[in-house]
Amino acid sequence: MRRALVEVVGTEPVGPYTLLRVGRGSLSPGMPGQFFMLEAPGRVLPRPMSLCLAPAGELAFLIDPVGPGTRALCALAAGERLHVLGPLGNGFDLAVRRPLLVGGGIGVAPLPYLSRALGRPRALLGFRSAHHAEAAALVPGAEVVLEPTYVTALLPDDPGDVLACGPEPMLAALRQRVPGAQLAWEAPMACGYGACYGCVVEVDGRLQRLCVSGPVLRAA
Amino acid sequence: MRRALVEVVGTEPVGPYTLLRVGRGSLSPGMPGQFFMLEAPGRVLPRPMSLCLAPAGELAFLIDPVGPGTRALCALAAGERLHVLGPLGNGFDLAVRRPLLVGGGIGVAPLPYLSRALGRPRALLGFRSAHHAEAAALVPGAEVVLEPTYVTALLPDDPGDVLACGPEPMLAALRQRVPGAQLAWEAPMACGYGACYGCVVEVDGRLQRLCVSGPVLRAA
Amino acid sequence: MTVPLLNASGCLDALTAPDVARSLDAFVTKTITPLPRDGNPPVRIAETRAGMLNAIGLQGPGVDALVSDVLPRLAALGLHVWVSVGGFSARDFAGICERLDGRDDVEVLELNLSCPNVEEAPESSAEIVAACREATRKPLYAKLSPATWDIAESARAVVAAGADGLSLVNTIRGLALDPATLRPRLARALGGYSGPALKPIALACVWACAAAVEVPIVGMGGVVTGIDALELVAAGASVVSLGTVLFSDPGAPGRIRGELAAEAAARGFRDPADARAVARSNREKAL
Amino acid sequence: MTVPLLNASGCLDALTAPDVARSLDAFVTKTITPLPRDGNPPVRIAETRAGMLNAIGLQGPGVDALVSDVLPRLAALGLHVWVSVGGFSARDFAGICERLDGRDDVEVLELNLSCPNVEEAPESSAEIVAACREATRKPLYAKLSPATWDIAESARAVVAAGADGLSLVNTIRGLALDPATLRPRLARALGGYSGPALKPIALACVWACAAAVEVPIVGMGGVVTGIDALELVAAGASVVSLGTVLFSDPGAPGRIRGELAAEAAARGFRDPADARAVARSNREKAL
Ligand SMILES: Cc1cc2nc3c(=O)[nH]c(=O)nc-3n(C[C@H](O)[C@H](O)[C@H](O)COP(=O)(O)OP(=O)(O)OC[C@H]3O[C@@H](n4cnc5c(N)ncnc54)[C@H](O)[C@@H]3O)c2cc1C
Ligand SMILES: Cc1cc2nc3c(=O)[nH]c(=O)nc-3n(C[C@H](O)[C@H](O)[C@H](O)COP(=O)(O)OP(=O)(O)OC[C@H]3O[C@@H](n4cnc5c(N)ncnc54)[C@H](O)[C@@H]3O)c2cc1C
Ligand SMILES: Cc1cc2nc3c(=O)[nH]c(=O)nc-3n(C[C@H](O)[C@H](O)[C@H](O)COP(=O)(O)O)c2cc1C
Ligand SMILES: Cc1cc2nc3c(=O)[nH]c(=O)nc-3n(C[C@H](O)[C@H](O)[C@H](O)COP(=O)(O)O)c2cc1C
Ligand code: FES
Ligand code: FES
Repeated sequence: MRRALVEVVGTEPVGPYTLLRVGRGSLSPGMPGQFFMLEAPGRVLPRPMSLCLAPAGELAFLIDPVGPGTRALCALAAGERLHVLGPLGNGFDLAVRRPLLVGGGIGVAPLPYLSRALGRPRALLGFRSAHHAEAAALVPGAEVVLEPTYVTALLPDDPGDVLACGPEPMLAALRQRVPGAQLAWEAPMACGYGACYGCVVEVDGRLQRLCVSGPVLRAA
Repeated sequence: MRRALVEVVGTEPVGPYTLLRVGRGSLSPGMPGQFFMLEAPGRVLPRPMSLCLAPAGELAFLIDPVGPGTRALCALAAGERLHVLGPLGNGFDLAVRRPLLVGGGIGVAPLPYLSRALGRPRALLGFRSAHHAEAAALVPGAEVVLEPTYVTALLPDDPGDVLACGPEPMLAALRQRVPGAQLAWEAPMACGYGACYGCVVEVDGRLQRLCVSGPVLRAA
Repeated sequence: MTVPLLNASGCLDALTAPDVARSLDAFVTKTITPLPRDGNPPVRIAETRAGMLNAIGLQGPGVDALVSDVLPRLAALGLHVWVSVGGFSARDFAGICERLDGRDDVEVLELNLSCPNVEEAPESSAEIVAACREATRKPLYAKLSPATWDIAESARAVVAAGADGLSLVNTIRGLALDPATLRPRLARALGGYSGPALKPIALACVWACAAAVEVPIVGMGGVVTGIDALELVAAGASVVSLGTVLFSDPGAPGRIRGELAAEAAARGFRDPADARAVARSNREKAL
Repeated sequence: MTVPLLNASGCLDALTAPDVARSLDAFVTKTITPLPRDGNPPVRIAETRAGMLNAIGLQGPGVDALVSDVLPRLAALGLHVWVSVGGFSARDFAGICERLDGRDDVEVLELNLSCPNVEEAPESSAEIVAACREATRKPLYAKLSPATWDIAESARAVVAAGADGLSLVNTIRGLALDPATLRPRLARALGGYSGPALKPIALACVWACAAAVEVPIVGMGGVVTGIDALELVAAGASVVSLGTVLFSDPGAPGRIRGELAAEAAARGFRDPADARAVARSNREKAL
């Protein structure tokens, strides 16, 4: 875990999302599924963001502008600077034999980097609209479904090693159907490094800090 | 008293000060010595500023960047917008026969507009440095002294009708020497229109609201 | 039925800003004391990052001048008038209430039990309310401080003593130092903290009191927008007061009334006041 | 002699962030309770305009695991350890103090008399301090809530009961609603309000207590920069704790230590601690 003041290289719209590219500074990109805490201009707390892509010398984040913090991040302009802390948490276990990536909505964010690390495996992505689905272009060869169809409908009977990120109902469904699946969860986070106990989720019947035990957890 | 959302026309450095020019909108420039409450970006309370100049269709304020509010105002760029309330308070009484303007430091601010209203009378201005004294160029024909000389040293024995604005020690000295002088005072203000009782000063032995009774008061 | 908007006591003078006062549903006077008061020496106000401090110290003309001079002028402006009542003993409070009891030009008496800038009365809030209840049949609103461990308990006590409503909240004590000199920015050092920073505290107080007592609540603390006002209603307020926001925007009453209606409509309420139902159902869920 | 920097209790886990803990002059544990606690259900945190709310609810392993597991690991990290002690009765508090009394790996016991997120002990703060004073000879710091009308009075009471120092302040209760749904953002609705918005309140509490009692004060509440820390010292604190700022900047201890030294020097102090003299002379002027 390191913290650096990095410079915005640029932002690009990707459907309704924004790809925020920052200089890497002294930061390591870490493992797919790990995340960074990004200083959100004008806000008290930083915001957790999965690494989406790691271009040479850069870190790139795909951000859904859902509230004040994410909107401030999407509004950053090239040349502005922000503090970034990371990489944090436990990413995906890449020692898998038959990887299948599954993503829903902004849950696509960690998959581009993951796909590259795993040699571009099969990927199933679900989106709310064609506009949102523009983000699928970041994941090589992704198959896309739009609501009202859910991505779980595409899931083969023997899905192999599922690595997934998406909205809670999607992850809950996958947890039922695919024991052993690696699921990247979300929770509101204040610190991202175990300091605040704000991000707890129930794991094995106990409230555990997602930023320490996750964000990637195994479906039991 | 009116409040309008006006657009910044431009800013110009004047020595260490900034001349902030805004579109006039529906606002009247009022009388010399009256003031406006200017929204200071990012701050909770607006800041009181004397009208410095009233170019056609504009209002112009001379601002000394002494703290967070004035610095935010000086940092405004053309095209940005801010709320302005005014004109407020009681300005100078212009029914004077032998006007003599006296100003010190940023107290020069209301004098350019006053000078024009009175037909460019004699003006004595004191400043801390030659850099600060660049603001004297805004007052036609002003005579300038620099510290350690004080402007009161230039005061003729029979000064006539003194109209002054400047730091408290200067106003206190003038109050002693020139009974009947019109002095524009300052006090921290939250509202500028009599609502908060924050801006009281002692007038005739009682605490009175400067924004209602002043800012221009007669030396007794 | 909708959400009336008032000014917070001490945050508007109807005589210097009659149009602003008229844009409210009722005008609340600055807290009046038995005798005239000069208040505290200046400097009396200081801005902080998300709020402000004040130590005005109840400057005012005293109840005699209120009755002889101020109330007639307020009536002439056509305002509905609430008088904020202050003092330094239960007798002070009750004396003012008695004095105003018979007057048609006063609708409600708000008891300022919580000014952080003057010495406290020796009696408890409930004792003061009880004394005032004896002195008048006018509606009595008890204005409480957020600086208490269990505000619901205070609310129960003043309601039991006869308060018809609550005004929540007054400012809480704060200090600001000049960063250059490290000296207090206010002459009296401590002042009352108001503005946006107070909003979460005010919401918590309204929420806790609305669960504890059945009387109407005037909510205030950091309201700047219509959403802020709607949140106070959703926490349990029936009336919303505007304080610090009036200093930066004397047009706030009209603006916030419009925003409140629009934001309520956007959330499917016929009337902003209907958001109070949300308060009740939320409380049941959270408790 | 200079100004030691600690973490505020509950705002750092030395076991997940040992380097951050080592950058402090001492490490304060999260408040420990007699038995293990899961704390409150999520959502437990929410940001506000100039602060945040938390309703963690004292999640922790209980005193047995603290002693058997946590303290040895903290000692292995080479940390000076303060243990924050909690409970639901004076007996709870005193039991933990007794348990830790003989241990060399604990330097100070901070009594959390002011957690806004759990039920209160039936005894008064002074009674709890007195019970703990019986149970241990270790230095006892009483951590007080700003949610009280007269914190100087509380300070006098806990010092009279045997507290060696004060920790000021804990969070104050707040509520945040989701602007879209008007539902509370925290599962338990109310939470403790911390961060920059708390700073003026914390400064006022430190100021008032420093005038009332002679014991050292650990100041905290909204510190983000070295100037904030210096202001707490100028209000009367001897030690400064960092809470919410650690969430956005785990490098805050080093940064703030540097800023504190530079800002103190810029104001002509040989040592940041010398700013306490300003506190005393300011108080004399203001009173
Ligand atoms: C490990 C991790 C990785 C993440 N990666 C990404 C990413 O790559 N791209 C991205 O756009 N977002 C990501 N998020 C979610 C992102 O952090 C939140 O959307 C953001 O913090 C919201 O901040 P805000 O101020 O914009 O909105 P807020 O006002 O904080 O919240 C707006 C809405 O979002 C909900 N919300 C807030 N935080 C979260 C959260 N953490 N999880 C679920 N709902 C939340 C709120 O309840 C509210 O309805 C990630 C979250 C975690 C925990
Ligand atoms: C009627 C009136 C007219 C004014 N006209 C002008 C003008 O034309 N140009 C201009 O630059 N300034 C003017 N001022 C002063 C200006 O309003 C203050 O400098 C400003 O409010 C300071 O805000 P800040 O946030 O920058 O600094 P703050 O942090 O508020 O204060 C910085 C320093 O200035 C002191 N200070 C703050 N407010 C005042 C005040 N009102 N009077 C004296 N000292 C103060 C503080 O004690 C502190 O030392 C006027 C003030 C009044 C009352
Ligand atoms: C300058 C000022 C003066 C105040 N005077 C009084 C007063 O006389 N009586 C009173 O009950 N409250 C007084 N208050 C408190 C307000 O009525 C209100 O309770 C508080 O400011 C919170 O609301 P706000 O955050 O919207 O300002 C005053 C507040 C301010 C800022
Ligand atoms: C997430 C969180 C958890 C906290 N937990 C505790 C705790 O367990 N015990 C305690 O005494 N204070 C606790 N506090 C209060 C802090 O120690 C501190 O008093 C308060 O946050 C004010 O400081 P700050 O504004 O710098 O955060 C907690 C604060 C936060 C934000
Ligand atoms: S985000 Fe703070 S402990 Fe996980
Ligand atoms: S500035 Fe508010 S009364 Fe004068």
